[in-house]
Amino acid sequence: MLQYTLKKLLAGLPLILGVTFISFVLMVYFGPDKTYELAGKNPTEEQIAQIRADLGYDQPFFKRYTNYVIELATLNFGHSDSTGERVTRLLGRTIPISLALTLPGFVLGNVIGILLALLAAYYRSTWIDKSIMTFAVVGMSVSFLIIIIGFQVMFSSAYGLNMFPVRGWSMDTLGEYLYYVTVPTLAIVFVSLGYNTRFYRAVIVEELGKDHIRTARAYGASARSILLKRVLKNSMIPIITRIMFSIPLVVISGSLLIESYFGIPGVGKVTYDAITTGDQPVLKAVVGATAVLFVVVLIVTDVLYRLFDPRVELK
Amino acid sequence: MSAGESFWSKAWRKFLGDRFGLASAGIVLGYFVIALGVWLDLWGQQWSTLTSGSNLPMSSAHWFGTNLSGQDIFDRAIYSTKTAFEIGLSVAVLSTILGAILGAISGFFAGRWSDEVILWLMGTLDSIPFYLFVAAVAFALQGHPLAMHAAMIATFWTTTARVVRGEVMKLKELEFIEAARAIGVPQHLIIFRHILPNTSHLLLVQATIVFVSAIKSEVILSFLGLGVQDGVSWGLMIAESTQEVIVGQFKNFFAASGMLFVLVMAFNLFSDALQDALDPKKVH
Amino acid sequence: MLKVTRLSKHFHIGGNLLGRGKSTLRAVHDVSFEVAAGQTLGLVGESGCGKSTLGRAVLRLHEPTSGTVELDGRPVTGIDAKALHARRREMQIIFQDPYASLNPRRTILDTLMEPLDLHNISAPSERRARVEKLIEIVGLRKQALSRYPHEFSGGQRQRIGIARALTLQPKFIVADEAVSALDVSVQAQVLNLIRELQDEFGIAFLFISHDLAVVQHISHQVGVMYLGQMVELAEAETLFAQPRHPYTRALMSAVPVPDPHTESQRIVLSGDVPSPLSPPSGCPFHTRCPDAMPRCKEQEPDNHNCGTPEQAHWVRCHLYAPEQVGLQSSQDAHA
Amino acid sequence: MRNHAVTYLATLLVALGLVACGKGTDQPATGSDGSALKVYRHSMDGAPTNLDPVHSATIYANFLVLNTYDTLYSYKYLTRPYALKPNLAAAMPEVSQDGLTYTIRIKPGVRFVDDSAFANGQGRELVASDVAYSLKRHFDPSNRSQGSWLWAGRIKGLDAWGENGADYSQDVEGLEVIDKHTLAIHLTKPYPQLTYTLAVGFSAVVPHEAVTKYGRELSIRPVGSGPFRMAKFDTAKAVLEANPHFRQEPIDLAAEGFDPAVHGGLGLEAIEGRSPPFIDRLEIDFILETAARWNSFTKGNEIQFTSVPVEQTDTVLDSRDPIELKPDWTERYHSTTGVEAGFVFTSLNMDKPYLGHNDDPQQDARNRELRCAMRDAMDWTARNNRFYSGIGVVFPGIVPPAASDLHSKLSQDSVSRNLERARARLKKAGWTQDNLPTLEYGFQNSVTSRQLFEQFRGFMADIGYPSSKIKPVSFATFGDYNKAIKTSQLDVIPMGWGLDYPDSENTLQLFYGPNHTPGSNNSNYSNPAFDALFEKTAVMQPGPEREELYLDMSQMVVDDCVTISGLSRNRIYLWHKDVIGLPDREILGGFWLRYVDIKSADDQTTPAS
Amino acid sequence: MSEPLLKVRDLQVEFHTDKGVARALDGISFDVMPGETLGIVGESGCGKSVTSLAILGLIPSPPGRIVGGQILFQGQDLLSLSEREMRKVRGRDIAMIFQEPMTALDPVFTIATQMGEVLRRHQGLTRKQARQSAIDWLARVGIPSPERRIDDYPHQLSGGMRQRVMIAMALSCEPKLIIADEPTTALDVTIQAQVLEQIVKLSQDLGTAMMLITHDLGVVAQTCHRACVMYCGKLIEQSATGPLFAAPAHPYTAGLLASVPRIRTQRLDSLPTIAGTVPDLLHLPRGCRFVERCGQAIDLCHSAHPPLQVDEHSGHELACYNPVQGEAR
Repeated sequence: MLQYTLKKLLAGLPLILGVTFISFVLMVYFGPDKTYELAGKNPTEEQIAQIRADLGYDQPFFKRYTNYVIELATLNFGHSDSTGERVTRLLGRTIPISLALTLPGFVLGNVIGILLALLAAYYRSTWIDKSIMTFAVVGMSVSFLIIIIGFQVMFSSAYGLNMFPVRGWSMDTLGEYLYYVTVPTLAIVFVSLGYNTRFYRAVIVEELGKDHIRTARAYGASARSILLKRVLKNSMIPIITRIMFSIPLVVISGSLLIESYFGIPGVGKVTYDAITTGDQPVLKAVVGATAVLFVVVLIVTDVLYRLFDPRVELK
Repeated sequence: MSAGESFWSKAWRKFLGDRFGLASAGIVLGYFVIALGVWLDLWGQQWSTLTSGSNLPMSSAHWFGTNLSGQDIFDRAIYSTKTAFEIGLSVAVLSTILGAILGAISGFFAGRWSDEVILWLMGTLDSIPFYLFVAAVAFALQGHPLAMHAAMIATFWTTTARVVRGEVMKLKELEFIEAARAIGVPQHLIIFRHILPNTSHLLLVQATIVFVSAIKSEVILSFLGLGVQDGVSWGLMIAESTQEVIVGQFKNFFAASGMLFVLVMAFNLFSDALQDALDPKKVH
Repeated sequence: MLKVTRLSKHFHIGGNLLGRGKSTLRAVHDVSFEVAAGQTLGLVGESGCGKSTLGRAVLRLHEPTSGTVELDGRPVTGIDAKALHARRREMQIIFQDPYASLNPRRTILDTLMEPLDLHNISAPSERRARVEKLIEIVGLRKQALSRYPHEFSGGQRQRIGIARALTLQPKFIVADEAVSALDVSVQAQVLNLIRELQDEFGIAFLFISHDLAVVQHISHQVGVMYLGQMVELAEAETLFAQPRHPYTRALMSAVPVPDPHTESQRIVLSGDVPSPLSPPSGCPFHTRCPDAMPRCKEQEPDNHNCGTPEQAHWVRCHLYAPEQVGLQSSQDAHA
Repeated sequence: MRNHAVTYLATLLVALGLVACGKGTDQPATGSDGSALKVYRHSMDGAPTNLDPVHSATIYANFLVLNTYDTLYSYKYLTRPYALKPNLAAAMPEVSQDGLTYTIRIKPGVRFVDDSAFANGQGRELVASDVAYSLKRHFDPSNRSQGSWLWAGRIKGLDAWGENGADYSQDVEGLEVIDKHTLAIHLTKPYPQLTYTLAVGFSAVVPHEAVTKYGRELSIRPVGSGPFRMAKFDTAKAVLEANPHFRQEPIDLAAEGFDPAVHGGLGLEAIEGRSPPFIDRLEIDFILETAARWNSFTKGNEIQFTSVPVEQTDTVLDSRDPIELKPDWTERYHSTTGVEAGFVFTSLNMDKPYLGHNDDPQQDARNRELRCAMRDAMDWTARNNRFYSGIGVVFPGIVPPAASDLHSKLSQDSVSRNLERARARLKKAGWTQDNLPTLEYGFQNSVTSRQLFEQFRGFMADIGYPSSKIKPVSFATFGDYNKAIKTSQLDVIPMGWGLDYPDSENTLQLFYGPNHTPGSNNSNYSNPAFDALFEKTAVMQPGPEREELYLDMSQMVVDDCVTISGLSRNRIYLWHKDVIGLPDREILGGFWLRYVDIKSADDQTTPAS
Repeated sequence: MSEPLLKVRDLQVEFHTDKGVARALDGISFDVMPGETLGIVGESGCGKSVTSLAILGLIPSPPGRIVGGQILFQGQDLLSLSEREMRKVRGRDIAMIFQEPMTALDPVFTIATQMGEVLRRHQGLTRKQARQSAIDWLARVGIPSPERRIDDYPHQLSGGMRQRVMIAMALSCEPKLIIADEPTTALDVTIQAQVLEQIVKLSQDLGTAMMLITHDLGVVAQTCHRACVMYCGKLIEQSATGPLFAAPAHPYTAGLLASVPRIRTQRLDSLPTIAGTVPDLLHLPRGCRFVERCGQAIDLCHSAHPPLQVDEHSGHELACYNPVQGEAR
């Protein structure tokens, strides 16, 4: 197992290098120039040169990329150019927030999606199926942005139910956490449910058509055991794939909009700020972390495949 | 058995039998005509003009009223249709072409170095969170009007390529490909004449999906300030309206989100109908 | 006309970038045979025995690992891509799956014209006439040309597949399970068609099938394959009358006969075909062979001719090794 | 199957419902002694990034820096126009006759907050050398100070100290520590604005122990001697707690400028004679979206302060001139308005030969006509109504009202729309739709700046400037926008300027030739006459004589149509009735927060839950 | 003679397709006697598999639907049972063996799980008992070292082994009827021989009746007591195997039998064939469905489909107006 993991990690190196390289070229090398933001109101040429040197802008491309790889290998990204906070501390502070923010919606969105998909697939072509799928298409057609704005007005403003906070974040107590996480969670669930339901329905319908399902029915298995035991376990590969590969994106991309709109200090917001202010140390760390996370996801996914499908071998 | 009924005519016949599909195609077409009109300078040209009154109610002169700056909301919404189609079409077409070609090459040479390189590229692009990537491209191209398009093409092609790759790997094992090799058809012709046309139904469906993703992403990117550079779009209108809805001014919000929703919904239904009509399992 | 000498095709499975951890699959191993013009060599064997790979290796659709193929006295192996392209005219293939062997997005005309266009055969204006004639030869009407494959039944598609193989007027055709997917009534039609065409055009056929009866019906010579090796090769009549290899005998006895009164002496083989990835040592058949001897486990048998020098009957079995022949004949007496 | 799925779904919905009911934040926080903590929840429309005084360039940063650190001088709470008062300093500085030496005495016994940076975890006394140290930090190149320009070339030996390796053990001639509580600043030339600079966040006093301990992370953990200490800080929120050791300085309301006619009814009398800080905790939410800020404020149980969004002006106001709130709003909330100490203006880049200075006198004249025509096309009224609630103060020239009333002596002509004159100017100078130059209008991407652009382009369209010839160039970051400005790439440059101190010099320097880009003279205006006057006034003490010269300089900029100026934004602030204070973010930002109090729990109505 | 175990009467099944309604089964009637092996032969699309699925109520719906007829199993009409009651019949009373051993077993569960589930459900065994029983059955179908193999997943077994597992599973609840749908078609000929032998032997040992559905006349000839021949959703000839193969009365049966290539001592110049192709179920000819391909059709054949009745000459149940006379071959 250890050997396998090491092998996989090694195999993940090209991916990490690819992600970091492309990101480096785009975000760092061609990315925003922070010099003039740091320069103050009335800078001199010398000061500007000094800042550029401090930020490392004056070094040649290859040197900068090499430095990046070294930073990645040593997990030492230095300090944020904007806030001066140590980057590792920054990530350590913000990633848990993003996880706590997106996880409930992510889990619920998938679980409810699977349940609805099971219902729809089992009652294929009936009104149950049709209403679920209509709901799914509507869900898919509403922009995330509209949902967020709408939910905020509905749940959090004096014009609506006014039950939840407009914005903000706290995880000090469970009550506070639930208070702050509910509206974002509802938005995440709503926006992902349509896509999830459709995807899972397609998977399950396909699975229901398999020969071995017919065999199971021919030997008297009940609909429940077929759906919840056989179909579900057999559908695990696409389900795992979908879930696992969306994790890195959910943590960073998915929470970006929610975090900026609800004023939640998570990693998505930090990253977005880093992009829009050219905070390269943070960017480099986030991109590196994402790439590593992807490789980890690849490995975990493999292991999960093995867990659910005996035909898969870990090589 | 009607003589000479091709895959496409058969799909067309099936599509004509799909009421939802037809209705949605009609709506999409309607939008397209609106967009075309903007292109041809027939309407929607006053989107930026400052009229006399700000925040006017709906009237015959301003069908959706005016916004705070005194611009005609209807004209802005109409003009945004063009913006949406420009983005949707260019991203859908180019990312599909790119995805088809690279996916086909990758699938055809599965396991060889060219496949490895393309897979690596796909994996890499997929591993960079979408909004970060778009933001990064937008910055790298420094405010270039097509930065967003380029970024979306660069990210959306991978899905198409994966679909095509899978299909090509299946197709290339089929005997008609071997037959083509047996009669001496050169490799590039096998890929582009024999294999790719057989993925065209997938490409078409994929293109519609990308179209929808593109216009939906535009909204969010414009909201984040990474989207449309000059001109107006539903995303920009919604971004503007976030500050207006709190005072109960919903004209801008409803005009933009309503038009966006109807188009996306119609396109989704259209895409579904297309998928059904083109499903080879049902056509064969 | 076709001469195949010591042909092998090995696949390399798995392994990492550095080539470590690879395993070799010997799909075809050391196979030699000849087919004369207008003659058919039938190739039988169970799935995975390498018969299809052999057919494709002969056509160089799979690049052979070693060995040579000569057609009409000129080599097919060891020539460059350009030369091979030219020689493709002379050798063609008919496939098993009538649903997969025609490009669903192209009309029959497109499919049949393509080889002519590609090899620039006859004036473009005459090509259509040529294709029309061809489609009639295989028993379809020329209206069929404007249609798409999905509008035809399996048997009709197989006829189209045959027409495609014939467009280039090849000297040699590999028919890979050409009738296996067809219903019995249609199968007979197609088999008859192939025989007619062979008589008319003098084409050499390599006819691959798992069905002994079909092979017997169409072949002049028959080869039996097991785990990538040709275990027996003889004139069809000889082989069916006097099967020598224990595997051939078992195979023949296993075929169900549509006659309830035939009480055949079944030789039911035990066990499964071993994986070609890890074939048994010695004779690959020894694990299932009713006549296995101790040496079969250790020593790979050679080809032995049990027929006459003119009418060879090759058997790859220790039973027919010169030192065993005495024993062998006594066994025959018992049978 | 069906039943089960329904059960599962029902369970999930119930779970969601529980989540919905599970909020538990309504109980007021309590202190260790069980009494209710006094918490004030402030809001801001932007977030500070860096709290190290050498980087405290933004108003947002100053909100936190001025409340966690101390400066030598500060502004009086209620006196307007702004007037300085001693803060850390025991008195106003003693200035030598030649204006070159400032002697400053520091209050004894002032302590830094307790922090593990100090030897025994207890804050030590703040002394004169700390002030010198803090100013030196600006000239240490490794700190990349954003405020050093305030003192660059002004204090003897300080620039050289930085250039020679910034060795903190070396003394600087200009920063003479006379004794523990006395500092003398020796200038190279008179600098009448020096005292002002000792009130800005840049001059906040930092203990070297904290710098040693936290290094660059000083930016997120301020260690100062201010009324509050930092408890929590991220991109969304800062939480400050009262500094228990803050020096006792009872409030003398009269000295702070209390005027019952103006400030009555706000409850400020309650703080008379007490020593700040009065609240236990200060929470500041950084809410960039006006909609969210407004929702949060009107909910009642979240933030207690907001500025009124432009979109809400009509909801809140009964009349714009004078500014009067609707009765139901005055009933619910306290309010005030504040004219910013700064202004917005749109500069034209004089570096561009097709728009600005040109060696060919004829072209130079044509360009001037073009610029003046553009200025004439600007509809300040429409702009004010659309973006500034119609309550912004439009003024001619480049000196905002907060700095001086100079503008009242200038003609309103330059801020009055005159389309006919504009068209005539273009015609006279031979500008046609075809030969008008294509101008790049830059802005940092945001909804508002885009709308500003569209309006600007609309104004220009009214004088026949083709819309296709005014191109938006948006920048996603302030840094990139600034870079484009500082490298002179743009033609039309919309800008805002916040005064560092209420002195006209602070905006006049924006047009001083030697300050051309990358300096602060973004329009790259170069006029020898202006420059000569600027150099002359720079060393003059305030007075009518200097004011006269300032007027001449302003007139020059107006006459040359260098910039389309100007408007000082006027914001309406609302705050909950239980908050005692008078908000002011216009200068420096946040200096008033130490005076905020909350009515004690007994006289408070329970907030709606 | 005892009562038939299974009586199928006038069974009709329709499939709804894009192009119209296809009548996959059009009034099929036949009996299966206890302990008997009945063969059902026909070419692809003739409806033989639909018949087997209809008996167990497994027709995929939509698009398929049983529109008429009765399926009497031990006197009870299976079509009238509820889904819950039908589940008890499946596997316990009637078990099925499918064609594709590669896909008919669930790839993600072990043999033990899959067999155990059936045994526990129908036999009420405990987990442990079920496992032991499964091992016993695996041994009986000739799987070497069953106590090891039982924990294998299907993909770890060869095709032949998987089909044996399928057989073991079918037999394990000792059903009264086994429906084997092309059980050996996907197997190699040497394996086919093994498996076929096993099925026949075990079903005889247990006295289980069997419906063997196949397109392979050879298989029928060697294993079945009686055989039904189907063509385009109709049953056209039925008889004991011996007479049927010796003297097929329906021209289709005769043609089919003749066109099967068989190992002969002398190679024929050409095989006898049946002209034309099987008609599309959506475009069936009026009258007898075989009429367009039949060499000896008379006028009557074009107007009505002949009823299935006992033919005087051959003694077969036959649906033909102009049967083949005399001895075939």
